[in-house]
Amino acid sequence: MLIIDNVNVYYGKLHALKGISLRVGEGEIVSLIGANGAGKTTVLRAVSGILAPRSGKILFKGKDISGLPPHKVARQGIAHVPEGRGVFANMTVRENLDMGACTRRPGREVDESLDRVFSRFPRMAERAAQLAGTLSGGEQQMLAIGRAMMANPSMMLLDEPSMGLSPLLVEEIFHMITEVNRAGATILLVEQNASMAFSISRRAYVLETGSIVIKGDTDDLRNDPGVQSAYLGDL
Amino acid sequence: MKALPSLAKALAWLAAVYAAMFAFDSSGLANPYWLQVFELACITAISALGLNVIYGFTGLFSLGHAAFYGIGAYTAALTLKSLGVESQPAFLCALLAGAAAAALVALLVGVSTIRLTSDYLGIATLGFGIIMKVVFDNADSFIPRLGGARGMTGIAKMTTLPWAFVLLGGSLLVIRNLVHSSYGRALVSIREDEIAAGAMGIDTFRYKTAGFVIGCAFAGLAGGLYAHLYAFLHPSNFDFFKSVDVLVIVVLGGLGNMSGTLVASFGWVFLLETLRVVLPPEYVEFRWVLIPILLVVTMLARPRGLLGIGEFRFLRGGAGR
Amino acid sequence: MDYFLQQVINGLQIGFVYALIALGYTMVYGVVGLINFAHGDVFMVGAFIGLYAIGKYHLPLFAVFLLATIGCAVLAVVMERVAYRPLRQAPRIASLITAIGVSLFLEYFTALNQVFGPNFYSFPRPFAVSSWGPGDISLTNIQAIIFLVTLSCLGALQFIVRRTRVGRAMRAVSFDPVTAGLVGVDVNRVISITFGLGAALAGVGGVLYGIAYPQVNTFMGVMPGLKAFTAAVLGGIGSIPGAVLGALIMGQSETLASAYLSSTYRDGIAFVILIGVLLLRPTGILGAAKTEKV
Amino acid sequence: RAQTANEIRIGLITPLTGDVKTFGESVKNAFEMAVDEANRAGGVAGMKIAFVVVDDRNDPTEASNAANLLINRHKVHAIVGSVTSKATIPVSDLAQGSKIPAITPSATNPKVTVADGKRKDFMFRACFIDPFQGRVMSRFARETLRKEKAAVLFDASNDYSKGIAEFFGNDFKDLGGKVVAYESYGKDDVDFSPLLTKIKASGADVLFLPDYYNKVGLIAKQAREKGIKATLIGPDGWDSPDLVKIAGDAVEGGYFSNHYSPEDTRPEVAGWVKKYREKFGQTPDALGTLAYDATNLLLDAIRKAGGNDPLKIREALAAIKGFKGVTGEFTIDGNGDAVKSAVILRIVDGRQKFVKVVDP
Amino acid sequence: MILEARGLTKNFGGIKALNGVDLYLRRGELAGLIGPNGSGKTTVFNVITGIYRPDRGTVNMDANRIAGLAPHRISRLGIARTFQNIRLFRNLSVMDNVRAAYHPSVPYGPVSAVCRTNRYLDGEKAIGENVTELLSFFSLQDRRLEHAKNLSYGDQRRLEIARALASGPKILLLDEPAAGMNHSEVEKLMGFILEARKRFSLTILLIEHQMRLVMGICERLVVMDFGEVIAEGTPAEIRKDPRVIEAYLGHRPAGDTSEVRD
Ligand SMILES: Nc1ncnc2c1ncn2[C@@H]1O[C@H](COP(=O)(O)OP(=O)(O)OP(=O)(O)O)[C@@H](O)[C@H]1O
Ligand SMILES: Nc1ncnc2c1ncn2[C@@H]1O[C@H](COP(=O)(O)OP(=O)(O)OP(=O)(O)O)[C@@H](O)[C@H]1O
Ligand SMILES: [Mg+2]
Ligand SMILES: [Mg+2]
Repeated sequence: MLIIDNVNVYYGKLHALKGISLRVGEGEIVSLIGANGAGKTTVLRAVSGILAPRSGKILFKGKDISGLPPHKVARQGIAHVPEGRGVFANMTVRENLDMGACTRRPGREVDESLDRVFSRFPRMAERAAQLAGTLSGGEQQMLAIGRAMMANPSMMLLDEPSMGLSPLLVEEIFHMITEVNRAGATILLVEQNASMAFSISRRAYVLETGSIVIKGDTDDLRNDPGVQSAYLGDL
Repeated sequence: MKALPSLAKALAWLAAVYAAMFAFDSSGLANPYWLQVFELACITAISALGLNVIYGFTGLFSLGHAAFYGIGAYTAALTLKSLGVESQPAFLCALLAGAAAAALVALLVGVSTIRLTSDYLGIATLGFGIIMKVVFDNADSFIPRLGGARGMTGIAKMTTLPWAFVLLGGSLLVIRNLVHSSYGRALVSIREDEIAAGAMGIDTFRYKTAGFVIGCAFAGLAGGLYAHLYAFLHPSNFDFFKSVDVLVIVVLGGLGNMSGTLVASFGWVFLLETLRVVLPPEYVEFRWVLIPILLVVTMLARPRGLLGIGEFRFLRGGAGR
Repeated sequence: MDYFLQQVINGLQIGFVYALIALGYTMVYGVVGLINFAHGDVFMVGAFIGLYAIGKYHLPLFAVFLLATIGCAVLAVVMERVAYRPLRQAPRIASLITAIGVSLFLEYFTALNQVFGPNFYSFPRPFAVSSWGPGDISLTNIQAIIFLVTLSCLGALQFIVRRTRVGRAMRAVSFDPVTAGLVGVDVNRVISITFGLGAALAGVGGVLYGIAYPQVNTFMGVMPGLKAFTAAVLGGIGSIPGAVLGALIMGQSETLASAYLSSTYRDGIAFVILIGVLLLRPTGILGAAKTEKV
Repeated sequence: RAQTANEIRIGLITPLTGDVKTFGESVKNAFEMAVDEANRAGGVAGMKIAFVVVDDRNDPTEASNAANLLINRHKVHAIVGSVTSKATIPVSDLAQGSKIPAITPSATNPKVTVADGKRKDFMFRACFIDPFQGRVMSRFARETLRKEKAAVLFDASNDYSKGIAEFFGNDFKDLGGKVVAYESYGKDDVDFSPLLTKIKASGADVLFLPDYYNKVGLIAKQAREKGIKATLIGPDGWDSPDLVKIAGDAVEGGYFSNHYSPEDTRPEVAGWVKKYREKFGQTPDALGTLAYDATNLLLDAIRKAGGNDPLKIREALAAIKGFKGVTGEFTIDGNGDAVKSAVILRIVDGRQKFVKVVDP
Repeated sequence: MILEARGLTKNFGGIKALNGVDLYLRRGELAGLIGPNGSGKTTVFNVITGIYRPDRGTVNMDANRIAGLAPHRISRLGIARTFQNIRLFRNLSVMDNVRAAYHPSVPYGPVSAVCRTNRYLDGEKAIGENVTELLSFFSLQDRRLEHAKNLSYGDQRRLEIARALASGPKILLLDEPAAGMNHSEVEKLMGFILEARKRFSLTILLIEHQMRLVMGICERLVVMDFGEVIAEGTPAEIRKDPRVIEAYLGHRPAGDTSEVRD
């Protein structure tokens, strides 16, 4: 579904991604973990078009999307839930959700998406008229995911959805991700909380200073001593 | 005893420069036209350095700098006229009076408006500038000597190349030393993050006001020099558009970059004049068409200022490195 | 009493004129955070388009407005492309400086003889002035048109921003352009539309201004632009109703200062009021008090 | 620019950019015409005239730099300029300091030639000074028109406007009239309704508008729309064919003082207007006409000085008596100011009609 | 009792962010403040450090009433903090970030600075030495000339703590210091907090959602919900408190990271 092939990204002089390659198959949940500053966010930004790779290819459903502007990538069916949630604080919950569907023609299908979001997150229905900026952290995270669902994406990119959330909410969010996945979206998940991430994904990549150093099935990674000590802790 | 040499060195430099400038000035080698332009550039640089302290280092958006320049100019001119002697010490007193008056007014303005943030502060200072313009326009109704809209005349020509140059050097020295001290770091930290600065024990209100006052004092000093260079003051020299000119210079030079301000001030003044000289007669009116084009192009090419973050060597570094 | 009411009407007229310009400032500021210093000069171009359309080509009024709106919108979109868009990633002040550059350029370039020329041109009135009103009070048809047009522009803008998809996209871009791109908003297009819309208002304003004060000159946009911008800030920059409110206050304070205090110190008094209001309400009258969440 | 010893270099300082560019251009046109004519007639005092035109953007600082450039780089022997007082005062100081004679066509502030009691003896002017015009119009309003209550509306940031307003107001009071409204506006104002409403309420029977024609046109129009019936009067700033274009009937019946009447049948006037129209396709305005006279005054002085020695040119300028220019007969007084009679014109059917001559 | 807050109440428009919070810190302890998102934890920090003035309630530090004082006054009394959203001086070097925090105790006056007197030179030297010491402790010495914005996230968090310590506090408030860190980084941070407490004789109060850190190093926990303190006690007690489990921890035992896949 998504193929990243030998991609290089720079911030000015800083070589942030050094020839990264990874692939995500249809219907999968794939995790991308790594230390701070390893370049995880950069990978997602390159995919969704916020950054243009200097070289390399990004293929989505066989189509080259590298270098497309974000709105065009979004129209291909990729929804990116950015780091730090990025809800539109001065818009209501409902308007935020509508923004999610702004690439689609308003109509029955969009209404159905909205119903789906509301039934999955009843809290959002209750708070439809509240300004997003006044939601709690967890609620904002729900809203961000709900907004991404409104685009009816075939692929969702999630950047540290559990950051700053209470343990209870972290659990809820991960549950939500599996549900979204089950409803048909392929997911590329960036996480610091590796154990949680592994628990819902079958495959994972480990990124270190701009390069992929380990990849494989989560079951194998869980037993890898390097991964264990750095990202999982002793279980 | 490292301080004494350091201070002595600086003073010796200034004295040497003064002597050199004095010799040059009196040798008659320089064309008085370019001399006047050069002096204007020095004066502009002093004023722009002041705004750089306010906006570049302290992060306060001021659109009323020319008003303080004007206050300095009128005060200095009035002081020297009132003293009735046209000696060098009297001139120095007049210049200091100009700077002090600008600083005093800045204190009053600062204390009341400095709480405002970014663009709102810009508008409040812009408003102050317009108020001052109205005051200058009608100054003759309370102090006839100031001339009001008809302009103030009969100002002695006291500003010379050594004066302008040495005061520019002195201003640079003072600002450099200030910036590279704990006080300067306090100002810059407020620019970077006011809340964090406060949480670390920096009295943000006081330092913001101080930064504003210091910057305006330099504007006042420059104003005094201007008054005694051109010997004529007119309110239109101190209106909003002149404030914009200084802002343009500071941003072109790069916020918080003294060397850049220096380069941009000289560049701006000399560009204006050089175009006057080099444009063929039938294209004189294109002067002000070219200037904005150059301005836009420069900004597009160097959005963070002409020199980026580099400083000239003598403006770099504090003692602690 | 008549005197007072007449002065209030006078103040409303200039206030509504400021309002039309202020709306453009506020639109652009609200979405891109840029003080578009060249807005007053776009307004000037609008007036000149009106001058040519009426004076030279004798077009009907609605065509004049249409032409001015389109002309100004195109100009603003080009301006944005050339001078602001490349600086989107740069510090905000950089685009403010290019805006100043563009403003100077428009003023001095159009003053060339080859363009509009430096003179004061008299603006032909497309209709005769008539006035109604009891006693000494009079309300002219020009005033009525200005009031109506400004209010309908306000309504239309509010509708666009609050109720349409483009408007929602504008608000999204204003809050976070990157995220807006991620959800599929074409950020560049939205910003172009914003500039175009703001400029279209300036175009309308320019023509109305020409009709009301029948003289145009290439520097005519400077002062109204500055005042309108101040008004937008007074009302709370970024707020559409705020721009109108600020402009009306500005108009009244200028007028009443002239009428009852001193015309000499009028601008001084108006700005003292402005600073006073800002000290009481540091983000303008209707501006959202942005207490930063720490 | 080839610099031969055998030429006379004259510099012109005028605003060719900025908001009074339009005035600057008429001055430049007129100046160039005068110089061209002289050169075509074989030069002056046996020498060709070379000239340099510099722009001052109507800014005092720029004007000073411009004068400095002319004097020290182009080494001019004499200067014409600048146009407004605020730009001319710095020019006068530099001319004085460098002993280069200068003549301004149109700067009316007394301080241009005499400041703080000191005569700047290298500075001259070809126009009235503010007190004179103020007095002419106040006397005319009081004594000829027999008006009782005057309203004055002026630009507080414009020295020309403010100066004349003050002198008019004081004289009008001295002559037993009442100044019932004395109001001012700013340089860029276009809406005068609050002031006009005030003036209307004051019941003035004459409204004095000391400003340039573009402003006057706007004010007059609004005044009539406000129902003000007072007679409008003003100074030479009114003189421009554009006044009637802008103001229409609003200025009909108004009076203003001027340097000359275009109806004047003197050949100087007719010839000048014709020449100018042929070359530039429009009727010259007051500033252009004055610039033409100022330049010719200077050329006459050079002729009399017999060469390009600035000191001699100055002497000759100071000694000018009865020079016949387009705008009348010039005599330079001890202050370097032109002494000449003013005419009062009335706008009738959109044309300027001669009313009377007022001698100084 | 080094710090004592009583009855803190703070409303934002309609939102009751704090509703009568009582809180104390014993000298030298390391306490944790936990609670669901939006329960008012950060607001407590903001009120203690003077960024917000409480609507009601008092804060006493060593018997000084500090509620309502300006932030810089409170900082000078000895309370330093870090921020949930890192607030470094992004365009200043690492060294200057820390040096700026020494400003309140600057040993020379502005005139000395401008004239570069001995006082200034000695003072700068002293500040420089302190900074060097602090930066080495935080292993940031190598990056001292780097702009703060170019540091990695973890380094930025550490720099923020270093900067807070530069003002010489008695009490250190840390707002989610481990947010966005992975397992091994959290591990390192824990050791580091303990060491800093010893070395600088600090009293520490920290907010954190990562239970491993909270349960691992805090001696006492305070739990908030809806602007109120709902529980207080040792980590062991809190872990078992049904109200805390209900509101915050969820039903998995805290610190457990086993699968949620059903
Ligand atoms: N806008 C930027 N300009 C310059 N450098 C950047 C920028 N954004 C990120 N970097 C640098 O690029 C590298 C990769 O950053 P990235 O944000 O992708 O890391 P990450 O793995 O997502 O880390 P984190 O866990 O902190 O989110 C880091 O060294 C970072 O400092
Ligand atoms: N400046 C403010 N303006 C308006 N509401 C605010 C402000 N600061 C905090 N709040 C509100 O007060 C409540 C408590 O916020 P606070 O930041 O203290 O929560 P928290 O416990 O730190 O949550 P988290 O764990 O998500 O950081 C929230 O509902 C928040 O929206
Ligand atoms: Mg990241
Ligand atoms: Mg918090």
